[in-house]
Amino acid sequence: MTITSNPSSSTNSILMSMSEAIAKLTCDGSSIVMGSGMEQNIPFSAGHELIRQRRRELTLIGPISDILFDQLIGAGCVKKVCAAWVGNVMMGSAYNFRRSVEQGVPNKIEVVDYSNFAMACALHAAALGIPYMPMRSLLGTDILKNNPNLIEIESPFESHESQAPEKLSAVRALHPDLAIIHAQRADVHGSAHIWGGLGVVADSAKAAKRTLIVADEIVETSVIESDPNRTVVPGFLVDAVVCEPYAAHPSPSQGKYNRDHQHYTEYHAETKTHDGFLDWKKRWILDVPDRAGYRRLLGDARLLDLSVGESAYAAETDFGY
Amino acid sequence: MTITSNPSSSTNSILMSMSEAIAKLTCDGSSIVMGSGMEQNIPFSAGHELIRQRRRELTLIGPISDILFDQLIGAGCVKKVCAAWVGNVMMGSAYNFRRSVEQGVPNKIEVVDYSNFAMACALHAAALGIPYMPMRSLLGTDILKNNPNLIEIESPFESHESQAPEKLSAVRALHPDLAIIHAQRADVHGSAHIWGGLGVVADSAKAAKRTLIVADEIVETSVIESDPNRTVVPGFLVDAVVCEPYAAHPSPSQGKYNRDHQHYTEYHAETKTHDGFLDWKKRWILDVPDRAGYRRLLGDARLLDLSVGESAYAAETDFGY
Amino acid sequence: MFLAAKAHQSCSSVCHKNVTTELTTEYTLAELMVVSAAREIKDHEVVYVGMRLPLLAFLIAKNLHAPNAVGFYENGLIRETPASELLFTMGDPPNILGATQAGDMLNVMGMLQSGRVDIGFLGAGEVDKFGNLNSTFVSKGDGSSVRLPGSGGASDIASLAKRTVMLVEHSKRRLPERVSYLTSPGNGDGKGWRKSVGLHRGGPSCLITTMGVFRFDSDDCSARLESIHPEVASKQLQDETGWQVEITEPLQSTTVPSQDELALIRKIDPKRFWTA
Amino acid sequence: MFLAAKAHQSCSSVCHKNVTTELTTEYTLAELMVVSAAREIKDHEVVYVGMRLPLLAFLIAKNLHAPNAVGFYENGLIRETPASELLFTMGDPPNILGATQAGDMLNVMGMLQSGRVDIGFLGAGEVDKFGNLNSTFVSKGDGSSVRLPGSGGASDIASLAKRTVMLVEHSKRRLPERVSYLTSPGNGDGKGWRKSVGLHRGGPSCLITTMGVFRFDSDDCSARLESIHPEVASKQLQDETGWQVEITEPLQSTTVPSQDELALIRKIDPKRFWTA
Repeated sequence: MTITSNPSSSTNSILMSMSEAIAKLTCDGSSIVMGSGMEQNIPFSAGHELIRQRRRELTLIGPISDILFDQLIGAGCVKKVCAAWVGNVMMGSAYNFRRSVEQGVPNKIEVVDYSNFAMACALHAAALGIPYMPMRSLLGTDILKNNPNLIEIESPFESHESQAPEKLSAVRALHPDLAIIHAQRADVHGSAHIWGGLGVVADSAKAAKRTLIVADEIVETSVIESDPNRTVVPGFLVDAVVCEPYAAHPSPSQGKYNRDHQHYTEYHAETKTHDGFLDWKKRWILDVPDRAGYRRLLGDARLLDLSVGESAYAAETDFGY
Repeated sequence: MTITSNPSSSTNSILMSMSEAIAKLTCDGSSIVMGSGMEQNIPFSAGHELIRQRRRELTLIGPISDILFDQLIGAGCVKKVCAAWVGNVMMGSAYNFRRSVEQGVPNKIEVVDYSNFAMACALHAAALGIPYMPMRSLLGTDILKNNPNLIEIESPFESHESQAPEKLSAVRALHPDLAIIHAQRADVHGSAHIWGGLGVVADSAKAAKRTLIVADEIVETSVIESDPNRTVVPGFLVDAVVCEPYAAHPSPSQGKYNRDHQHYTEYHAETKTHDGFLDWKKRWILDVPDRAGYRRLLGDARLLDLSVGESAYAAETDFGY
Repeated sequence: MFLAAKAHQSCSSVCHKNVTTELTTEYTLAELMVVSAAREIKDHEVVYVGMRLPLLAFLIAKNLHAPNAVGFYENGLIRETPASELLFTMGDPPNILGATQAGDMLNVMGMLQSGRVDIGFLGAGEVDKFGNLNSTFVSKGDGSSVRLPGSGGASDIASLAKRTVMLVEHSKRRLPERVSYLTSPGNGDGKGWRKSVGLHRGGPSCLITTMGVFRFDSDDCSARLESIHPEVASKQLQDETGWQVEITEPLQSTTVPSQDELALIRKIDPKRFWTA
Repeated sequence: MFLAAKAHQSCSSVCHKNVTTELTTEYTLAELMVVSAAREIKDHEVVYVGMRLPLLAFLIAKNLHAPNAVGFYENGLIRETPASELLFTMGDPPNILGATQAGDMLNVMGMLQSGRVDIGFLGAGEVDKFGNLNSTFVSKGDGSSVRLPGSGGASDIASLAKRTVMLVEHSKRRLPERVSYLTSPGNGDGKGWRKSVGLHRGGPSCLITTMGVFRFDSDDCSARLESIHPEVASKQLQDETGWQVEITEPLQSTTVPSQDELALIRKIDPKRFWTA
């Protein structure tokens, strides 16, 4: 016996354009967690729109960040970075980040250093609604000494091995204003299927006050509901959905498009100077109106080259009864 | 370019019978987490083998436990229960549990009361290798007052809202000797695909010193690796794999068989007295040698009735590149 | 969370006439409780559903007046659409099929703790006048005690949801002045107690019994009778309550189930497993 | 974890002859480092792989001498079979396809913290004689400083793995007596330091540079030179090291790559992205 069809699926769409979403969900001074999927599914198109809309004084949050943070820093959008690693995941250093810290070009940013795990725990604590997470990492390091959100504590329970109080580290919960998350597919309410390494994606959506989903593809709610274990972000947490093919380029989106290694090596070579970065920014960000324009700039041949060469489908899974 | 095929997949099978697995992985006094999938995927066949092998002085651990814990208690296998709820998930009270606590029949057990979330956090802390988890639940309750693994603490970070130290609860990490986990499918190394509500399954495997996977179906490693996001327990954590269709009966295994409501109501009616339970135990546990015998006792008509009536496959997901 | 025992067991043979509509419609006390519980759910709210009667109440609300409510189940399920069949437990296959998200308990419990849950449903062996619940031990008249199944997730929901609704069979034994064991926190011993022990939000909103509906909006955070079920006398209700009942004047008669509500309940639970 | 800069950049033009086999086989210093790193992995070990050269080292070990090693990647991947292609980052599609498990960072980091990881690989801007690493700031000769990318997961691996292996370009600037910023803990200031700060296990096992291999098994927990690479003179190595080098006698010559190892490296990295 079936009682009813989905009463909410056909209404309440929060699908919008990237320019609308960034205008709606960010302002100068926003704190934003991005790149929570690590080297995969980095929301580059959202970062480019932040640059086009000339957002300023942003706090960027993420374990690693790849060159997305470097681009926002070079464009002068950033006041502060809370991260474990800022660079080019393929090539090492990122030059805008170095110029900003070392020379104040285009502006001096504040860097609050975490480790990856400390960042994961800071977002996990916020996702769980507790003020901190205890850890065993970072004891004795200068990271712990220099980051006010990391402290040493003692376990309130006695140790099994010794009677002395057990030393631990603790990281304070981090609540970003906004999480920007790339998904392979989502419905118009924001429920998102993501696959591959999930990094800190789920916790970043729950830690943040608001969430923007950028999806390669919009699907019917029935597709999402056909596989609820694939849902990494449920729609009720989401404030806007943007659909943009190749939104994560040059990072990969498993099963959708591959990593554009060439783009990383070119970025590394072309942004050694600030003027070099300004040229790069003009070409890839300012002179394109949106992700469709960016795809045209990449060109059909390159998009084809990056597309999936050989599909590999997940084994059949039956949710029936 | 493909470098190599899987060099480890065809060797190192840890597949064995349930009687071998229980003999190998348990002894009198073992602490065992079971029922971590909540109302779904309860490893009843493993519990029945514990009863047949006359294990004694067990500590049973789990948020809820359904009638599996009740059966082990009635059979005199149990010294202690650490749980949030012991009963019959459909009918309410479970009589062996009540008889043991209220009358010492067949023996008095110690009950350490948790809430579901406190149990989840105790296993999460152990999975993460930290001595405790901070929580905001259970403050002011008699659960916290009476369970030595729950205490009140103060946050080491000042609150955003006030300058006074923030009161929290804390639950001590719980490290069971063994986790017994039911999976819809696994490979011979123990890597397990599970779908549906996942309860505290993943954390229980990581919290426990050893893990036993009971699978409805053994599949090639390539099936597991075709969908790594479906893997809830990776094989390197697993010490034995047992393949038994209908191992979770009368609880459901999504996509494999349904919940046997009748079995729950009958158990409730037939175990109101200790003698009633002894008859039940003889019929359903002692007089059947193994799960194949149990299936014969259930009979083909009932198995057919419980089997999947209408399949509902998860949407296609491409892991290719 | 789990109702410690089937709250409707004692009312299986009682039927009432629905006199608010033109048609005379009979309904059971269990149906009246389910409908009363369903009406506590507002559209777009996040609901921690729990087990037993609330499983049905959530289906009613989703299908009738709260189509955008989101259901949380502590086994790790989140549903934005209602299950298509009667549920006996939250882990039943019809509740998994078509869920929005299926994951760990920590996912839903974590969001409960972080304040994302608007309303949670609770049952218990005992509820006292401050809405504290006992689902661990209850004392019998002869001095012996009964071991109940335990908290399940009830204590977590009572600690962490923005508000809670309780469903309990109405009897003097079930509604003592103070619970003998505090499993799940209500308002403790009154105003300010929750904050003093470290609970920053929430507390009991409503207690639905087999005789009436209580609301916890008084100055001292105790239960006040908001409505009495049809055909229940005030004296009968007071006699079966372990504390001096305070009444919100004018005392209402509990709104009986509408035809739509009854039709839906009977469509979902045709064999009356929950609503006999 | 991330190597702070490409450790092999300075050795791209250096080639060596493999004199341990009949055939004369040329290899690069990067290949020698990758092979030395791969040999640190024992069969059945759980390996926190990290980024850059170790991505390749793990593939070599899995395919040759450690078929049952398990690879952890901090983006949330666990692999029991090696990826079938060269990886530039751990998040590359060939590393996701065919993984044993793909989940959250907390899953793999949690198991690292609970002591399930046998060996982790680390790179850094600076390594000192006690195996402490700096990947945050380094001072240049002129008083200015260079901002490096940061810890990534290196500090966690250094804190929590049972043992760690470090890969660094050998130069006086890279190998100071003491790091100027302690990003990732080695043995601190010597014996007993780790325990005193609260680190209960682990510590540096091996430092592989472009000139030799150091081992941390001395009484004072400092690096001792175990082997020197072919064609590197002891004096040259000492001149490029920021501390007085202690040698494990008799000093070995680093075992050069075998033909099998070289053949596999070149099959995996035919364009020599990592091994030029």
